[in-house]
Amino acid sequence: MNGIALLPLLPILITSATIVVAMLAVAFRRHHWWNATVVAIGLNLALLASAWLLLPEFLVRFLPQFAGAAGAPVIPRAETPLLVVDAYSAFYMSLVLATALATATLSYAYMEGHKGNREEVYLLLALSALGGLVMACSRHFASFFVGLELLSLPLYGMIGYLVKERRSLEAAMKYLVLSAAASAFILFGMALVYAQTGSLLFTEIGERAGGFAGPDHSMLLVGGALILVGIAFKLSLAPFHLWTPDVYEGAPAPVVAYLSTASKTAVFAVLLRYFVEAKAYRYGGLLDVMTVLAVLSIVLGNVLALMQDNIKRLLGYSSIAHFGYILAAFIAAGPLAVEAVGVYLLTYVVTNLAAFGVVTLMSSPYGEHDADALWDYRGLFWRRPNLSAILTVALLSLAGIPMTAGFIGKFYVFAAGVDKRLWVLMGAVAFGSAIGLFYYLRAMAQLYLRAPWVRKYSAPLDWAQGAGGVMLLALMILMLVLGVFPSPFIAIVQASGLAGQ
Amino acid sequence: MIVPFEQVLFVSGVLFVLGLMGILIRRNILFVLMSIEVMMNSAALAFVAAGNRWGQPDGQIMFILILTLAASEASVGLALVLQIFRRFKTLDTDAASEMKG
Amino acid sequence: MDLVFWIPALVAIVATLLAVTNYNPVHGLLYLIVSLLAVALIFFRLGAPFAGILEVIVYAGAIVVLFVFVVMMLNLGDAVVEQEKRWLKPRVWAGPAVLCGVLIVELWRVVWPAGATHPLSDAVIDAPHVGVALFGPYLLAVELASMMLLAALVAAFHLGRHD
Amino acid sequence: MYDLLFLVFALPLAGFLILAFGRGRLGENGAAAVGVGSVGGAALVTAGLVAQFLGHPPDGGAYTQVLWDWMKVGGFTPHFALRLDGLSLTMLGVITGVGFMIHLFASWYMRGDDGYSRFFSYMNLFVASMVFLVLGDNLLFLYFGWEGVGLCSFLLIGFWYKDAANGSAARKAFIVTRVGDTFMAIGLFWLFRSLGTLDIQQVLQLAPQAFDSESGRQAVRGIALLLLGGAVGKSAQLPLQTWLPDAMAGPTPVSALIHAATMVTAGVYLIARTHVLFELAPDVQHLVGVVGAVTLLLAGFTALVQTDIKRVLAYSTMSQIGYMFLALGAGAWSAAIFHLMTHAFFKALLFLSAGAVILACHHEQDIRKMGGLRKTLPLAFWCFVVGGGALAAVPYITAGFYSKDEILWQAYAGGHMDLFLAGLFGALLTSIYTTRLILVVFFGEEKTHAHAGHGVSYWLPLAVLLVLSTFVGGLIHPPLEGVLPAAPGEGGGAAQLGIEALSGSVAIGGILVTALVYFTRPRALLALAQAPAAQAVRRFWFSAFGFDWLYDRLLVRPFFWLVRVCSGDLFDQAIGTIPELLRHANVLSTRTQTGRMRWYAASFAAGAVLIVAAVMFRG
Amino acid sequence: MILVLLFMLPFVGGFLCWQTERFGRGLPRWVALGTMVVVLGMTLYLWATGDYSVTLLGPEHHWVHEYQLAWIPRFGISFHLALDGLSLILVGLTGLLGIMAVACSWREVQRHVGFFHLNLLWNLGGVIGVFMAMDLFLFFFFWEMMLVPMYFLIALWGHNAPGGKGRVYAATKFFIFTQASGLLMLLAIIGLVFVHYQATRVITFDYPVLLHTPMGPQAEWWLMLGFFVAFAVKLPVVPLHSWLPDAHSQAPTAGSVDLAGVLLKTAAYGLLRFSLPLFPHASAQFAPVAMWLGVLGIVYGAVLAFAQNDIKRLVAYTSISHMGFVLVGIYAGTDQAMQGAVINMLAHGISAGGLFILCGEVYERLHTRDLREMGGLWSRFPFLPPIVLFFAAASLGLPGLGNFVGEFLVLLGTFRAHPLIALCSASGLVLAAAYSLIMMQRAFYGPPKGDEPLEDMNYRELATMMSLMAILLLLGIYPQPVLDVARAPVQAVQELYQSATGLLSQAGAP
Repeated sequence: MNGIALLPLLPILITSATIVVAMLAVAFRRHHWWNATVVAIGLNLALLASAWLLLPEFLVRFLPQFAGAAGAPVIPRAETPLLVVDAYSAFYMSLVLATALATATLSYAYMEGHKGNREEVYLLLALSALGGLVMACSRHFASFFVGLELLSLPLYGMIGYLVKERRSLEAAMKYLVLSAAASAFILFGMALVYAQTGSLLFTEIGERAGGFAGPDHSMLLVGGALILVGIAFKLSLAPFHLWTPDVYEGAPAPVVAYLSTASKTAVFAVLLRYFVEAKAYRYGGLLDVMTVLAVLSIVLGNVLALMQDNIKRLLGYSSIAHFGYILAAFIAAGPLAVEAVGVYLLTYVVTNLAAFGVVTLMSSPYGEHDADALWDYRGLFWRRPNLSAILTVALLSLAGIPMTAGFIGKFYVFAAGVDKRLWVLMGAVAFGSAIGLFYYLRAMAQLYLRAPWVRKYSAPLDWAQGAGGVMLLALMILMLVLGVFPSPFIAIVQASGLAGQ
Repeated sequence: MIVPFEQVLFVSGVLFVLGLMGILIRRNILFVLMSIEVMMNSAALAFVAAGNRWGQPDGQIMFILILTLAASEASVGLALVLQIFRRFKTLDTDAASEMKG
Repeated sequence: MDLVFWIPALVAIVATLLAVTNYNPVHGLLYLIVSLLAVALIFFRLGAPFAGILEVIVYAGAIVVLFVFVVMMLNLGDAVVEQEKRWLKPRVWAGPAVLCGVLIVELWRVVWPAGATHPLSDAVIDAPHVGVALFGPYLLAVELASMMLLAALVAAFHLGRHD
Repeated sequence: MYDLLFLVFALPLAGFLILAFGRGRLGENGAAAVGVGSVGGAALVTAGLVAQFLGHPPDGGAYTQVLWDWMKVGGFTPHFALRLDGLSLTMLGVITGVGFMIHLFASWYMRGDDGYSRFFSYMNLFVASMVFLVLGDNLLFLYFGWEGVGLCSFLLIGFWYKDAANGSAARKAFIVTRVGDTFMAIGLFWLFRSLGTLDIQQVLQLAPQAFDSESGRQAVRGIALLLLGGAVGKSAQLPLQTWLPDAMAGPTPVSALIHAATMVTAGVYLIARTHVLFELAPDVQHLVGVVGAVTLLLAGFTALVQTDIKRVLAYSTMSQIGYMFLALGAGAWSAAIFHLMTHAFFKALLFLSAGAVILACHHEQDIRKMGGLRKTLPLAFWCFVVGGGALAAVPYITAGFYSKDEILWQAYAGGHMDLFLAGLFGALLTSIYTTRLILVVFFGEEKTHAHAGHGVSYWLPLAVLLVLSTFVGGLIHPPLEGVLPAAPGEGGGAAQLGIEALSGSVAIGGILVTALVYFTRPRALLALAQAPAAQAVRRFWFSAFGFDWLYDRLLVRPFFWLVRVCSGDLFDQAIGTIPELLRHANVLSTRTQTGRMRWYAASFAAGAVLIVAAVMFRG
Repeated sequence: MILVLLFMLPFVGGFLCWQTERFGRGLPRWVALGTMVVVLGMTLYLWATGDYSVTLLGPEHHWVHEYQLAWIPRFGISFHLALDGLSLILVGLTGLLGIMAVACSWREVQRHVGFFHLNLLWNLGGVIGVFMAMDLFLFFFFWEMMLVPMYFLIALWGHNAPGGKGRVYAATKFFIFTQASGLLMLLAIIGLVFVHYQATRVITFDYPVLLHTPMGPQAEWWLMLGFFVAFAVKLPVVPLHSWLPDAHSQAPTAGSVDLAGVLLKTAAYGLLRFSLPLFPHASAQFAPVAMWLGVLGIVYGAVLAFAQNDIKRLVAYTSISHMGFVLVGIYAGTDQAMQGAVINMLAHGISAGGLFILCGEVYERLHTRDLREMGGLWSRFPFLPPIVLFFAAASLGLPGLGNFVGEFLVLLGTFRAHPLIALCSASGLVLAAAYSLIMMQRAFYGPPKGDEPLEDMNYRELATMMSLMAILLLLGIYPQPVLDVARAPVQAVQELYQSATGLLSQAGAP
């Protein structure tokens, strides 16, 4: 491998380097700002690198007159046996890295008030992000598996980061055990697939699987199903969703922001690539199962959230439903579905980050217990109008109201579904969105009601001057821009379509 | 008589299911972690068996990766066990069920 | 009957069953070691001596020992055994056992379709083969596995802190 | 002069606006000046128009003043246009002339009331609407006035709003007439559907050809029936008559103007206006007569036993309008209008003098508490005598005789024996209850101390109407030739004389017999009245044959039942079950979130088992 | 470009309102008032200068004003605004009622004045957008966008009616109803686009292009239903109406005015603009159902209005009844009925708006909206009762006022095509009299509950009322200018629809 060939792997390499440097920095001297900055710089560089990978494709589509300036599109850049760096992976890498960056920023605001070691969280975050990057590029079961574990392992540490908090530990335990079980399912499924096809490479599996017929490919199918079980757990799809609210509640707010966005995004990216490259779309059984999962997730997620009074749990349930929606788009298959999934994940990530960001900022100064009761948010608008505005926009976006990012996502889901005439799924999406409104509005209304009592949990007055506040404001603007002028983002997602469609 | 490769796979499946059962029935988190190790190990066995069928080293490489994972998982899990025992004074998973609803 | 395969296989299954159902953690871990050793034997039978050796060294030798350490640290004694006896009632395990039974039947149906049997090959894939592959196409996986271990290290360090 | 036609409605309308916006600031005299003056002005213009019309009739006997196009939608192009012909001129004369007198009287009658200017604003609005009604050259315009007078009627009946009963009476009046109006509106829709126009003249021209087929005859029958529905509502005929007696809750001048002289006769006007349609549907036309005949008998019986002076008059109004309907049914178009006019004179007179009596007796309306008033209220007494005479159609000296006799003769001549006999019997009833009323109120012992009114606005209207109710009124002949077709028995000669003699003797006979019984055998009368059977009959008649009771059971109560049933909004409740279900689902599903890891793992395993099974079987 | 200005104005104005609050409480009111006056002024200017007689729904469609800008080219979505007579009238109504809404909240709203006006104006801006959007995506965008400000208006400045379920409940109910049905419409819109795409390989959301989508009867039917449900909820059509009374009774006055006056009209507009022309055949097939639903609404709304004790709920149910007429008129398919429906929309907007303002004024003075606690109010106000009477008369369809023209035309036109339906609808005339008069009677007649005179209307209130009354009167006796403007677009729809119903040959009259 020469240097040029390694160039496309730059995001991964930079992130790895960042991890090493950060570890050395922590070892050298514990200093919160300094260590956080090291990680942030590294992640920024990695993000720039992955954006640079995506740039030519984007320009060709969106601003053709400048396309020449960025050099010829060279994607797919690299196909090592395990990883492939194409526009698709560049997009998801960017998404994961941006999320990690946002989480780092939020963590900084959050951890300021934490007593105890604050620096490891960045290290774990960078490690987990690396796992996400690997998954985004993965084209092989080995890298899939290693990426997934690299993503999850640091998360155990992050979820249980507040080691004095019983709830944090409980969440970590639940996640660790169940996640490990899910990993085992995925592994066993992979083994079955491998046993049947003799290959670990997605594309080869697809090719070889074409040759089986009848009961012969049952091992392949069941392997796929077991992988699906594991993935469904990671994506918290019903009926594998039960852990979600508990872990969301127990984990520190910025970690939840990461857990609910980056980790799921990366998993979805690899799932989609597996389905496309291994041609798993041809198995009606799998799709039927997924349809059931999607409908169940949508209904259960929304129904569970209805009367929820804990905003972190509420967002957890809502994320169950949202991944039901994404799965609905996923099932539609085809280029439009890939695009829809991309757009939806983008809008979902932005929105969820903003929502958990507000929770993070609300919780930061006291560290020990997050401001997660809806009660704590009552009348927030009259005290912190901007923070409330951000949360309002985020909730509206989750509800899929026009002018916000969420609407574009929902629109895409509908487009993908209607295109393939998935009426049952679309009906479920519509139904779920309708009942979902109830709890989003319920949460939103709290922000504006009068709160006569003393507010125990409240963001510091100068929250907006911190990096976290600035980032949240930027996220709000991004949500609105995505909702009103989505074309450039659509172009990005289109640019990162999967080859082999 | 030569063993069909499917029988090896089946044995690994049985081991897998036994591990799963361990997770389902044990309240002691230590046993739960052990059961996870069993499940990982059974997956590894399946990989090695598949590698044997295709005459490839890939199965064994997956085994090595799984081994790494198992070690990592065990270390993190045991660290967590220590911490949990410190906070909850028990290894009962049901005791750690404050969050629900 | 290929006894070289079936004896270790049966041992593994029985030992595993005992491991996950035992009342005493230490006994359970011992059964687990037995099970792992049996699996290592199967690896040898499958022509994967390298894997078999690793199984013994890493799994039985390192990981399980880690468990033993923890058991010792936590000083789990007879009280735990009593407690486990109370916890492990038929009412508790009956449901999961049925569920697992169904899963076994399903797996059996899947991996053992009538007529489609592929005999095991006797070819041995030993350490050199594995090493070449590992440091060839799987180089990145090795690097990433190291990252994984680093992550486990950091996480375990943080979680296990005593303060 | 014809150009000033619009002033007939514009003046009262202006009066209304001035009074409405200047309320409270004008003072009683100012309000009276505006209110009475505007109608007076309209009356003057009408007088001018009458003079011109009689002197120089316009071409074709009608003058049309187009104000503006109302709307143009597809083929539907009604204008805002006034049309003056003999019929509308007659109506105009009645409305503005009699209306002016009543306004004048009201300026005396209402003095001291809180809502003095409000009263006149309503009255002016009423006059304006009524003018619209009669001048409209298309049916939509007519409908405009038709509804306008309904609203004014509502307002004026409920004028004394502090008494909730008045409000209910007003509401009843409006809603019952609205039922009729709705029939009429549907009739208009049908007309438009069949003819493509609502212009009255066009309708009358087009109708004979357009309906000259079997389906056409069906259609015209339906249309005529619907128009009749409108007419019976407004004119308080069966079966929509129940509102009129209650409408007496309004001030007495209102009863005189609206519920005797003008508005209630609008139905007659409507049918006369659209006579072609009724002629095309002879059975409906006959039905008109039958409705009139039944109403007049029913109202006559009811009037016999009423004890409220205004209610007696109200039933007599119903009965007289019944005569007009009878005339219409018999094809005696002109006679109907003629009777309409004379009835306006003498009924206005009766109501006004009843008002005088009521005021004199301190707002007492029960005739049993009156008596012997002829000495204290001589003017009112004579007005009653003359007006009552006209009502009972005392031969030759009263206006009522000429018109009623004409009707009876035409009915006879047209071969409608049923109608004729009913009319004749009705005449007998009329004379009996009229005499009873006069005798009870003005004769016998004095039971209350009455104060006679004074002032020109008190006696002048009474005097004028008094004169008009005598044979003088009978000499005025509405210029209806060319507007309405001639009746069958025009210029009857000897046969007509015979009918005259018959009806005259019936009327006089009724009066004499009643007076005789009253003066000579009062005890026998009382004894008869005490008999149980008679009591029952009396109660039955008193309740106007139980229509109110019937409608209460048939319509009002079911409606209120419906309202009560629906009041929680059934659909809302039905939809409310969805959130209820969801809440239950939420509670149930929340139970799955036990917080126990083993349970989570179990669901995990179960899900895996199911998925594997599904994939295996689905393939 | 003027269209962009027209629709941007409320948004900018609203934002300014919010920001100017810091300079004083009065300022936002004036900014809002100024904004809406300018909107109305611009509408009038457009009315005066444009020629609205030649709008065609054809390939060579012609809009009086048009503005188009690529927006999301990926799906052929463009920012396409256009104005024809129908839009103009409704935009004008929005401007007018916007002024009224600002005026009537002058004293009522004292908390967070700036934010209130922000919501009010944004809502109105969304409505204006709905009336001008000629791209289905854009239309949906605005359709949903106007909900959020409305939600806030109800939830934050609403009343907690005693015995009611609270303003947040009402606001949420409103939101969920409209949003859920909106999702179905979104599905239908996307379905339509894909049907069009499959037929022509052109992906577009542009309304004029989609007008000529070839599709099978079954597809047309389902897509039409998707649109209809959304509009039916907003209109509202009876089984789906239950959000309306709650929303109205808890909303602040301005919100009620806005809801009844303008928001309900968006649904009728949607039916006229989208549902009928896009799916003429399915609509024709569906017409009997729709019309019977309209009849049900007329009767049911009236009966329930009669049953109410809360005066605002009463008026709310009358809206249901009136919109039933609009529904009947739209689906009747004759020119009189359709144009009558347009007039009815306008007149109902003004009369219901006026009634809600009056209810608000009564509430301000009595601090109750319960009719059982009123009675005899006539003697305690000099001006308010006759004005209420005026609007009650309008609402019962008194000739000479706008509602009459609308209802009469609707019934006249409907009778031509569907006599039985017209017959049943006409029962609404009687029921309207019943509920209007019972309202008058319970509030104003009877013995007064107190002696002291209540504060009468001030000049601001009088001026708003007088202008509404004048317009209603003008609409009643000379509706021709409005009819002229609306004729071209309505006729175009009607012809399209009628050719589908095959009515043209059947109706005997011209």
